[in-house]
Amino acid sequence: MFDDLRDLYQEVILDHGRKPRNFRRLEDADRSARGDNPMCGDRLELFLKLAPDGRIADAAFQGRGCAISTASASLLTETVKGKTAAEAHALSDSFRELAMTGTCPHCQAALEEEMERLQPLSGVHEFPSRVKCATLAWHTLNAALDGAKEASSE
Amino acid sequence: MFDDLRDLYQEVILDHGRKPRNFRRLEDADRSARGDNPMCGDRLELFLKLAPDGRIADAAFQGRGCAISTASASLLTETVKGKTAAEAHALSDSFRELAMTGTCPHCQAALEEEMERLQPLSGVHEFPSRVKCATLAWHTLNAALDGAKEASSE
Amino acid sequence: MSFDVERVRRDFPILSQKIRGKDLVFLDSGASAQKPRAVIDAMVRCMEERYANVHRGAYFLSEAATEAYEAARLATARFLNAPDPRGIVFAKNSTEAINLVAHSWGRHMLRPGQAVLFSELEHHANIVPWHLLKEDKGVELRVVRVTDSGEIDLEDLAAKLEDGKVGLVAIAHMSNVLGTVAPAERIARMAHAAGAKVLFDGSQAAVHRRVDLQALDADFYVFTGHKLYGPTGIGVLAAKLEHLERMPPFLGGGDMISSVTLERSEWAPPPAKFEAGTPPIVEAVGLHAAIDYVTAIGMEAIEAHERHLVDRAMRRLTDIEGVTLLGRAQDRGGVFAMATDYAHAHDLATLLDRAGIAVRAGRHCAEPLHTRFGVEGGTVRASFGLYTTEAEVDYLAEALTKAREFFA
Amino acid sequence: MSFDVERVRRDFPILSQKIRGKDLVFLDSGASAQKPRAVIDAMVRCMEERYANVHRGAYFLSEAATEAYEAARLATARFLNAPDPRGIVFAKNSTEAINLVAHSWGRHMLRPGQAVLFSELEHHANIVPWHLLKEDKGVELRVVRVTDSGEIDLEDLAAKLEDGKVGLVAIAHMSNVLGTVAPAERIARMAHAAGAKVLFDGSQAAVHRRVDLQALDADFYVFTGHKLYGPTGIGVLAAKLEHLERMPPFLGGGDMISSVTLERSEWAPPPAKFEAGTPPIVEAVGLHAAIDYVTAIGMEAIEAHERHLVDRAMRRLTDIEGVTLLGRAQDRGGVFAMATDYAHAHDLATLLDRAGIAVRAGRHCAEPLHTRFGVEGGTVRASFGLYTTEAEVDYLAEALTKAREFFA
Ligand SMILES: Cc1ncc(COP(=O)(O)O)c(C=O)c1O
Ligand SMILES: Cc1ncc(COP(=O)(O)O)c(C=O)c1O
Repeated sequence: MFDDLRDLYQEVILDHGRKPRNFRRLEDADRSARGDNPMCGDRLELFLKLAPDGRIADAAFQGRGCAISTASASLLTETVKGKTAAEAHALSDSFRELAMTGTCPHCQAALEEEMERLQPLSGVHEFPSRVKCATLAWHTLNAALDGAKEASSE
Repeated sequence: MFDDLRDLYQEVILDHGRKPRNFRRLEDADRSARGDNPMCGDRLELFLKLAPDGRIADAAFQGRGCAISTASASLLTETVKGKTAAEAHALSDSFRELAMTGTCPHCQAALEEEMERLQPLSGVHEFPSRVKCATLAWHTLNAALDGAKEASSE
Repeated sequence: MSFDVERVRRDFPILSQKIRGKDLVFLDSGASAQKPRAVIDAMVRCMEERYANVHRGAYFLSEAATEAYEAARLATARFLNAPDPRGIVFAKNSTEAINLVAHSWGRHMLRPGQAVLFSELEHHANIVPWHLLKEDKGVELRVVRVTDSGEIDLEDLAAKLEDGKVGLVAIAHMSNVLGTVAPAERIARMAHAAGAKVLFDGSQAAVHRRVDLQALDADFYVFTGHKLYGPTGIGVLAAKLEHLERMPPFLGGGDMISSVTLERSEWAPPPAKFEAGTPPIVEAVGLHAAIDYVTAIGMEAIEAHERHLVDRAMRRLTDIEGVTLLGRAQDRGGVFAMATDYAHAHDLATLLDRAGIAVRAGRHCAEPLHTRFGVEGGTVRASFGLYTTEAEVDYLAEALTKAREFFA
Repeated sequence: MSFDVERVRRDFPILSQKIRGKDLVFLDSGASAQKPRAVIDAMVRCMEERYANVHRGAYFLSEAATEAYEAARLATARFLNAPDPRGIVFAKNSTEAINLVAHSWGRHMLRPGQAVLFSELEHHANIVPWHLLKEDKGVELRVVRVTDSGEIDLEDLAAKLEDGKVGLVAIAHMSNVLGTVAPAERIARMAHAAGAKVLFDGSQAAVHRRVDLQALDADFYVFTGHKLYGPTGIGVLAAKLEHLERMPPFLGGGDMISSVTLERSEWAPPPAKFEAGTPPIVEAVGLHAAIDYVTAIGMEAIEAHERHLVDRAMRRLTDIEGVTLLGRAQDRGGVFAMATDYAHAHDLATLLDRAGIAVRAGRHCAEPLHTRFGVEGGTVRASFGLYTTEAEVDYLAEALTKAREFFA
């Protein structure tokens, strides 16, 4: 009945959806932002700890959402660690292109490995109403990096 | 080009439209009411003078309107003279049926002569948007008889 | 007349569509219903043969359009058994109709110290306008509780009416989440006895039951065209004429005035006073066709068909592992909101979509109700229309069972 | 591309109708335009193949409908060369769009002591909302004079802006009675220089000319679907995003909030904030098709065609005995209001109807303008669309001549 959905709900997504990594508050976060998708009620809060050189030393999140938004946030916290703000922004842009189109031909070679890890989320591009689930955490990342307090993936 | 319109604009209508009878204020009117057709901007004021026995001793009107509403008001002032309030109401009901349907099979025999005079206005029933032009004065007559101050043929 | 659902389905062109290669199983009629050919055709005919702006036009097409528009008003009045067609105002949807009441009646007829009362199960359309009114005018808002089985708590209602300060009771005639049908006549009597007016949000109810405004004695009743198998862009406010006569206008513009100078305006009598600007002409014609369509089938036949579906759904959807139904009201219609222990509503809806099943996921514009039932994350909602079949209900049950395996 | 009016006419099914045995000569497009097959078909296709409620639906039909609805917004933004599609709000008509600005912006952004300025030639839709605002909030209203030739008196405008108290200038981009096209860029510059915002009522203008919101630098611009060969039930408010962001919502309900509790609501960002309830989905699809239709023909080609018609009408209608044209603005579109010395407007319209000619009689929702020109009894108005032909203009002129004989 649902076999062709294995493209969207790959095992890694279901796994991160069920057991999100870095799912906690960072009490000593340097940056944080709340993300809100009013259309489906997903909400999350993202926390970033910065190293003295400005790189992201730690990332974590809390909130509620569907498997896709949770997995996306979980993978985000894993892939942004060690990145500069500029690199994180670039990764965010690349991811959003991936989610919307299924590929990212212009993506920076430097981010190849990270994009590989995010690849399982690319199936979402066939589901327009779900793209926002996948990108919510990344909008929130941008907001946190820019010092804004709220993001919306509407 | 307009030949078939002679049904609606019979000579008597054009004549009463151009030269309305009893087109004046009755300064000593016992009853008066204003009629308003906001949809086309027609407005008139109807005046009644009552005899000691309650019959309509005199009727007159003022205002502006199209040929149909003017002719209808003009014919009204001529036909209601000498009527009791009840007769005038009955005439008004009959006229409105005539204007809406083109005939008045149930009309009182007693009013036959008056209905005959009003017959030229029966063509209006084929023009739904113009029926209100023809009935405005009669709505106003009812209002005046009932002691109301305003009528609307909307 | 016996109700033949297969014949009814043939009236709806969209139902023969394949979705991603699967038969469409459309279970989102509560959000918006599909349109029968009769409605589509009526709109097309209006635009191809009888279209012009209404009112003021002294020519054939405008007269024809005006007649069609006013005929829709008469048909709507008959459909609701409204006491007077002049109490029927066409708005753009239910939401605008309720806002009209809040703005015009609420701002001008409620006295300081009075309260507006609604319930926990209301759609946002029957909550947010009162929030806006409160901000603007400072009226008090009171919220009637909903019982665990999903019914309006009438004891709580009685208690909250007791001090006589409630000016308006605004309640959903049928819940768009729980399916609960409110005991409207009783609520209206309670409200009136306490000196309050009553508004029913009939957006859901009017689709599934015969509504009798005279029996209800409702002061205000609203519904929306697109849920009644009619077009988008049209909604109905049915009000007692005495209220409309006293209410100031809401929107200002053409057709709602009797005279305008540069300094001031005078209002036309209702319903014109509340229909500023060019009305939804083609939509009124479509709504009329929709009313004729359901009336020809018969609201009783529709209700009976849906009752079968509801009974079957109550049997089939209640024993699926991991699926919890919200609400179990005695008197209910074909709307089922479900929470599962195995998937987020959104993921489940996507899954069902792949099986051809259209359901809605989220909080269905009833966030407080989801909070009340502890399902902030949302539910999946299946809602039935007159074209829904027992086989579709069974297929949904089967899919919910298989979905559990998928996410396991 | 050369403009072939005969080919264009074949796109409009209604134009081949006979009216009382005569060819239809539809000269009431200013009240509402006829619909091309492309618009009708797009609406039918939406209802037969791709219909569901928009937003929140995680299934195929709802995604398709949402995409179509949002595509209409993008198309509208492109059509107006708006700076940002999020500044495009779908309302039910122009009237609602202006009321939205009056309610939400007017009530909350105008400071005490500020004034709203409009002109003598406005449609009631751009007068009555300001009357209502004045009643509610006590703002001052200022009215700019119209010259005898029917143009906005710019000296008077300058004088009335001078004290810097005007908060909003609200002007018809094109008059629905005189045909006058206002010098909108200049007015916008004058308004801005005086510290005022500017709203253009583009209900007529957007149909006949290319509108460039970025060039105009308009704060608010409204138009209405049904005059642009699109459906009834949809209108457009195009606003600068910065205004929409600061404005409180107008109607409350579903889809315009980001969260609702029983006590309070939080608003969604624009445009959602201003689109409470189920929007005009099918109508948006129809409007999109209408925009595509006129864009494919080309607004410049349409304007050029109509300029020919206007020139011919100016020649043919000005030398008929007993007929007086209202207004002779330099820059004008195809709208001609006429008073005669031989018949009341209503009688004349009925007469013309018998010749197959559809014109409007009355004051065209512009009572103050009729008072200004001393024609309280109303005028007969002929208004052109892209399907209007020179032969129709000639036929009208001939009918007006013969009408004089009829009433003589
Ligand atoms: C100049 C002008 N403004 C506003 C309107 C109102 O448009 P609508 O009736 O669609 O709201 C019209 C048309 O009636 C108009 O011509
Ligand atoms: C109970 C209820 N009230 C109000 C509404 C709002 O209807 P609309 O969106 O047509 O204004 C709905 C549907 O969305 C509803 O189910």
